[in-house]
Amino acid sequence: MYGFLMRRLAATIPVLGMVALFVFLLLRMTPGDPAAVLAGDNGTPQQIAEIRETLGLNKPIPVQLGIWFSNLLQGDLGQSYFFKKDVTELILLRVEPTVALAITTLVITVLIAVPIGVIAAYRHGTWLDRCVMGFSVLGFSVPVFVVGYILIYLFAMQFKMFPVQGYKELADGFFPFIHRLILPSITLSVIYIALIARITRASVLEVLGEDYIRTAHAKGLPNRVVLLRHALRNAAVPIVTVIGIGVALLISGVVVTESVYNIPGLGRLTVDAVLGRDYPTIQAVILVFSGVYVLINFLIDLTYSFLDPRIRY
Amino acid sequence: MSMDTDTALTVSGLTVELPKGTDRRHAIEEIDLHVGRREILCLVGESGSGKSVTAHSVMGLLPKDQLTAVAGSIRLEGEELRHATEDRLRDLRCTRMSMIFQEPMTALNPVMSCGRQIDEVLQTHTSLDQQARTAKILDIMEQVRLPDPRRLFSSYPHQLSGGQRQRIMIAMALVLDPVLLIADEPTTALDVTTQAQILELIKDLQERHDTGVLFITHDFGVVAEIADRVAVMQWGRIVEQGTTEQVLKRPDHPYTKMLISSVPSLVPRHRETRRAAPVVLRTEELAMTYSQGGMFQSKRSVVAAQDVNIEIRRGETLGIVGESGSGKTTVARCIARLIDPTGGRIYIDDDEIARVSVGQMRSHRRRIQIVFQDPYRSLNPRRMVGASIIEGPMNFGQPRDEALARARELMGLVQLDPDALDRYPHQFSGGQRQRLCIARALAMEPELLIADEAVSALDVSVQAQVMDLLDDIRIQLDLAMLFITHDLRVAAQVCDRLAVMSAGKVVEYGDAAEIFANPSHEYTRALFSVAPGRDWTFGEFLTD
Amino acid sequence: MRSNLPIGLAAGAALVAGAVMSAPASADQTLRVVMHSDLKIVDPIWTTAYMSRNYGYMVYDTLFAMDANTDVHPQMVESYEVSADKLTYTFTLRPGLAWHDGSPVTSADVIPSIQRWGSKDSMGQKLMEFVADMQAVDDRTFKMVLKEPYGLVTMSLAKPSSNVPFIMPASVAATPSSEQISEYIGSGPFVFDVENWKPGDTVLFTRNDNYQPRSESPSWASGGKVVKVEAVEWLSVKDHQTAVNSLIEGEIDYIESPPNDLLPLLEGDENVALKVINPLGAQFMFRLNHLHPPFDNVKIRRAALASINQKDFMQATIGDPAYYKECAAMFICGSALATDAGADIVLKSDFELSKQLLEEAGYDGTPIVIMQSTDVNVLNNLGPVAKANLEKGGFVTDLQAMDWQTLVARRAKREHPSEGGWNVFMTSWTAADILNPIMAAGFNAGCDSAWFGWPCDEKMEGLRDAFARETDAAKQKEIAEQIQIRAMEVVTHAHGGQWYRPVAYRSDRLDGVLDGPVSYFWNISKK
Amino acid sequence: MSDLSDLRQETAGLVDAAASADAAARKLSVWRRLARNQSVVIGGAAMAVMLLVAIMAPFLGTMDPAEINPAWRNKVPGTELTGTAADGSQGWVYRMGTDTLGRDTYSRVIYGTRVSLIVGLSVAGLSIAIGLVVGMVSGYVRWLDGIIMRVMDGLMAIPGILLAIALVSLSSAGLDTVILAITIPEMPRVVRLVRSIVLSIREEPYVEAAISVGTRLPLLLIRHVLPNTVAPLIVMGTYIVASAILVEAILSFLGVGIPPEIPTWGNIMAEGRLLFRIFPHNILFPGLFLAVTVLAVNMLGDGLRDTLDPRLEKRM
Repeated sequence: MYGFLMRRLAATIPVLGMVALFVFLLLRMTPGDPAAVLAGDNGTPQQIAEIRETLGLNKPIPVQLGIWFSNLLQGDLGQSYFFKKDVTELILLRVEPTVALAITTLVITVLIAVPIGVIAAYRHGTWLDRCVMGFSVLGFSVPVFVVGYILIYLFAMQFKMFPVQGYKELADGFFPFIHRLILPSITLSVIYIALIARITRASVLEVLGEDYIRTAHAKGLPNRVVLLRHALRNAAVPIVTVIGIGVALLISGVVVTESVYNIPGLGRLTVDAVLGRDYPTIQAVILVFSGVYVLINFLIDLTYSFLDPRIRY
Repeated sequence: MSMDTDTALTVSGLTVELPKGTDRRHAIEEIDLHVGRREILCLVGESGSGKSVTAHSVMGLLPKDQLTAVAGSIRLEGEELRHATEDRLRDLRCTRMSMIFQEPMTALNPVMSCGRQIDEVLQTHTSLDQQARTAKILDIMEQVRLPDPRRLFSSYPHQLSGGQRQRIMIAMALVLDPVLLIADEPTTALDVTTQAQILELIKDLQERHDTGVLFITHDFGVVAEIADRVAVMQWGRIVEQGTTEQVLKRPDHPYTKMLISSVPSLVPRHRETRRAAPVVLRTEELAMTYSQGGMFQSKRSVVAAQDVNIEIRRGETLGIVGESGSGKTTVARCIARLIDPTGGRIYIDDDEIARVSVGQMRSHRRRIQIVFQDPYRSLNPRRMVGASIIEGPMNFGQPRDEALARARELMGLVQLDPDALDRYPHQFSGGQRQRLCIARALAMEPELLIADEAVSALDVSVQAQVMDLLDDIRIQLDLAMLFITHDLRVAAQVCDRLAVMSAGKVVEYGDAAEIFANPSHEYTRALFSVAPGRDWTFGEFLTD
Repeated sequence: MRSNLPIGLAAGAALVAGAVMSAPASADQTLRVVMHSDLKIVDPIWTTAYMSRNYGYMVYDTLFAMDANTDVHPQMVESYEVSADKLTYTFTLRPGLAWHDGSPVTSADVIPSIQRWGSKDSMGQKLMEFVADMQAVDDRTFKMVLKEPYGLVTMSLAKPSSNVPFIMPASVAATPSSEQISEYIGSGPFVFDVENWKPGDTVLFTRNDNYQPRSESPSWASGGKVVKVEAVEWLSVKDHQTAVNSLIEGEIDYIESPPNDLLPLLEGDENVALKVINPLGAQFMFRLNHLHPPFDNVKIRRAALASINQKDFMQATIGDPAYYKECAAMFICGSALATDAGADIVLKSDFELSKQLLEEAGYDGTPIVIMQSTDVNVLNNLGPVAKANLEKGGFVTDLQAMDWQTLVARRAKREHPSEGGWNVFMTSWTAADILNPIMAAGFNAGCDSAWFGWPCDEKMEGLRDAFARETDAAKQKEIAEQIQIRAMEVVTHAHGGQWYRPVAYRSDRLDGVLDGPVSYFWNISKK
Repeated sequence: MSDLSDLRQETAGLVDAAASADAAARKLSVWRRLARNQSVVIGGAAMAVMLLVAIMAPFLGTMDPAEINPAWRNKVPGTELTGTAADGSQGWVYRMGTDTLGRDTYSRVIYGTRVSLIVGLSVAGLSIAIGLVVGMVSGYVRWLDGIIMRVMDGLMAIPGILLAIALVSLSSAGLDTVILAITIPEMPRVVRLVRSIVLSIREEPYVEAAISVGTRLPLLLIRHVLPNTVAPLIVMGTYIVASAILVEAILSFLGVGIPPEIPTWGNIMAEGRLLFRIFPHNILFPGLFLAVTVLAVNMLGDGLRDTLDPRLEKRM
């Protein structure tokens, strides 16, 4: 097990290294110029040239790459061009909202999607099943920002149940924290619920055709027990896998949701950084996102062995 | 009909309807049978005969939307089950009637420990406390002769051997002393040694617990070992029913007769030996070690075969027999170069092919052809069978017309309609497909034909025909044949020489007749001693 | 599984109930403001970005300041004298000026601050060309000695918009102008709470209790800066719709720059006031690249001028005529230098004239690369309008959409349009930046040293120099008129119309919102 | 093989046997099964309508979707143009209103159908074409497999939207860039699917039989492996079409999508989002078209999956 852990962690290094290289080169080829952005709208050509010099953007790309990589190896992600702050610090400031949003979304999703998926599978072919699947297809069909606007209009402006925007740290108290997270989380979870409900349905449906389900029936177990203890448990591996794949989906959703609800999270940091060509920040954020993605999939691999005793590393 | 107290199950006039649009209206029709307590009734039939449907009807486990029992009655100790509520059926399951299945691996929940799976039965049907339940479970595990019950209690199915898993199933089925045990081909997936043990166990427990057993099988060897009475099914009907002695020795129905006489004999056929013919295939210290893992995984290696030295002469059949995992299929695949052996040499005539590159191998391909076990997966379902047969010759430059003409000839040779070349594989039965595979192999005009369990998946009547066909072809075309099988009866009928494999090694090698008569290796002897029905000679009927 | 459903519903209901019960935030003394963008660079000299300028007004103070009539008044300066030869200016600072850490503001701080600004800002650079020497007389008095008379000394020091000559502590002002400062102490009415700064999200300013405001009443940045709230919080809300909704729901107090199209939402709300605090507004600029064909030919530039018109630009971006004005004056209608001379051509499209000019110039159909920004609300629609009008005037165009930051980077490229350069782009200037031909970057025709587009015209440069040297206001106005005429002749750029954007705030809570080219947060009280 | 499947085969085999009398009947039966599947019929019909709209756009009473008219901006649906339209026609009715530049939303939505479908279909086509080749190579050429899969891991690890943003700003915004930007993150999923199919198919006895009759690798892949990927890829393709249309909308929302001059549902909505509360028609109409299309494509995909390969859902 320990050996496996080490090897898996080692395997993530080339992936991250490749991501790092790819992103670095991609950014250096983009036409934007952070110096022009930094100089401001009225900046003169002379000012821009001066800023390029200070940032080291005049150096040849391989040299820049070398500098960045050697700093990276020392754990230094660099300094934001804009905020004159370490990127690490910037990211840490933004972690809480995004993590909070992701977790509430995940909780909402699992609480809704798994039950309806199981019910749909159990009652498959009925109108209930069709409704559930209809909803899930609809969930795939509406862009996340439209969902956001409609929810804000209804629940924040008409019914006044939730604030329009903003984020409160957990340190400011749990209620204000969760109160501001509910709408964005629901917005974000719509597509996610659709995905997980479908996968749950499909996996449970497949498991329901397995021999051991027949054995469970042959043992005279009540349907509920068969469904939850035998079917869902065995269907868990693909469901968990899709939750992991969904993290990528979540990340793209976060970018938009954070904009619509004005949540100061990593998604917005990224868009701001990309639009402003804040190279160190973009590089770091994408590296972090990729790292998280790899890590989550790694954790999911680990949960496999808890969910399924056949899987051992 | 015996008294109710002695009868576990009575089925009368049971008819199960198939969904509309099928070519047959009923899956089973007017089934009458009864199983007494302390009695084992074997239900025998080929695939599609309806024996599984019968068993599932009794348990109330028929797929709801597809199959429905429309007539007749099912009585368990006199209680009518056909109209029983779902709740009542659930109460009866595992308490009064239990069922065990063919594949113990898939029939057990892989993510739940064995102990818990038995425990669920007690939790559902009894009000015993945890301690009493555990005691009861350990006791039944002891009874089914599981070693170290405490350890296995918390083990998961995949950590057990096939035999142990089936014992867990049996323990689960019998823990509450049901009056009826339905065993649906419980030993088919097991190796012959394990099979013998399980059969003995079922017999033993059934006697001790006064259980009636409905035992479903296609194997007359097993019938001979275990049955008190036998019912033979064909096309959804019971065609003959009687005591074992009666049915096996004095069958009435022609179908029964045909079935029984198709069972290959354990006594090798007399065959001419061809010691002078040239050697077609020779292996020297052939070895195959599978290694898993790559850059980021630890290496694990499994020795599948080692030190395999065999040779086959023209016109001769060499059989390799052994239980699953013995390495017999690995040897066949190495020789066909479907996998690259990790050691040793393979000579076809005098050309070494174990080491040649993929490109060079291609020119040798046509000399070695292989027929696989599963007739349903051996033909590309999307291509017409004609295209499959002429693919090889055309690869080697034969013009299409010529290849097609040859294919028609071959169809005749394998006793199929030459006009069927433009059909798709799903339009053929399993036996026909296997013939097609043989035709495809022969189209290449090989020197060596490998049959890798080529008749194992076939029903016994079809099996006999295909075996005959293979033998005819070997003689007609003077082929060398490598015949891989786990079935000693089959081996006895087709092989001139025999190699017995165990744990990757050839433990005994020589003339088939000699080995059957005087097995010298301990493993061979053990293997022979557990062959089901070894004390019976099938197909020699007594007439009254 | 089914049992989960009621629990979920119950939990949801509880949350909803809780949500309804929670009253709106209690009336506190923090002013919550959504600015037009987020604060990125905390050095208002290093960059011209407007957010950095706004930040400067919170934290720093200026020597002079402009009032609503564009007249210059002393701010940190108590009094100043000009010698008879107009070569020596002597300034005396007000008593009691102090940095946020308590130490006094002295002449030794002022001089390097002016120097740093002077090395960076275009108007500052012009001033510095005339300055021979600056020296401290005592802690509160310093002298500026000129080489020759210069008409814009106090005007420069009162420059209202980027870069504003903010006064910083000597140690901070010593930072080379190419590097950003890293200390945030000023002497202004607010203190930057650097500990609670969440870059890209919120910026917090607290009241500077030691600030001594002037006694005059405030007008623009001049007069007494009396802070009436405890703190000001700038929120960065990227989504305008969300910002407007937030204001209606009372979660925020003030939006600096609500998009004109959204104003109808706010107009209907009795608790929200819309106020045009900057009566001079802003001006669209249509900028041509003089380096490359076809706009290296003055006739073709004139043809472009004839094709466009102000009304179309403004109608497409602003919509409501209450918030825009057709105006021929390049130095802003309503300002001191406003004149219509020579600029009628931008008011109406004359496609026939344009085609005729193109004919004469032998325009070969080279496509005009128009850069269109897609993410700055007020600029988004300018590109398509320019394209439509230029095409009607006989041009072939190639409209290229990009985000604003790409545009900003690309406009700095001198390459040919086919190799990553450009022909035309449009932007907008706040009136306070273009009140005279020295501060307005567009008139610089100094070839390589000119602003993007690089016009090259000796006559224009001569006129601008004369303007700078002229100390008489009436004569200055005459020169400005000639500059405008010349600008239209050589087409340095065109003015696309004057427009206004109100600030929106909660009128039920806020009082004392000041006018100005910049949003000032002193004098506002919150109920 | 499970033995429950024996029972199933026992019955299903009978069902199948009846349905498939000969080769023609077998092919027919796929079509018939498709025709019997409600999702396929409804989804397919809706898709056909959308395709028709896209092709017929100029004849559906539209005007030039790029024609601006500042005097007639932000008009609600049904507003009648008084005076002469740009193309000289009189009495134009803005059926779906106008946007902030006075462009006719109806014409933009109708022409947007074209571009959105082009985006969806080309992304699906491209990612499947590339994914198929890479996936087959990866599944069959062992020594390349490790490298290819690591590269795919890397591509998958970069959040798709971020990659798209970066790629779109790499070169100037345009249809081709956006298509490429959406394709790259989609492709690894296709590669994985194809590879997993190849890995399971290469173990099939009929593939091994083809090897042993000397079929060369390219022919082997095309003849025996490729056909097995068709059904799963058709299904996956429909999902990619739907997701590409949505991603394009999100890219437009973030300001890096297809240039506003070329109308797509995504950028009509993205431009209209500011005025969502005052003039919802610019979100509503394209949103409706988008939802109907995505819904149709999804239904079609689900139906195809259920008919062609019911076990597929989990693999994707």
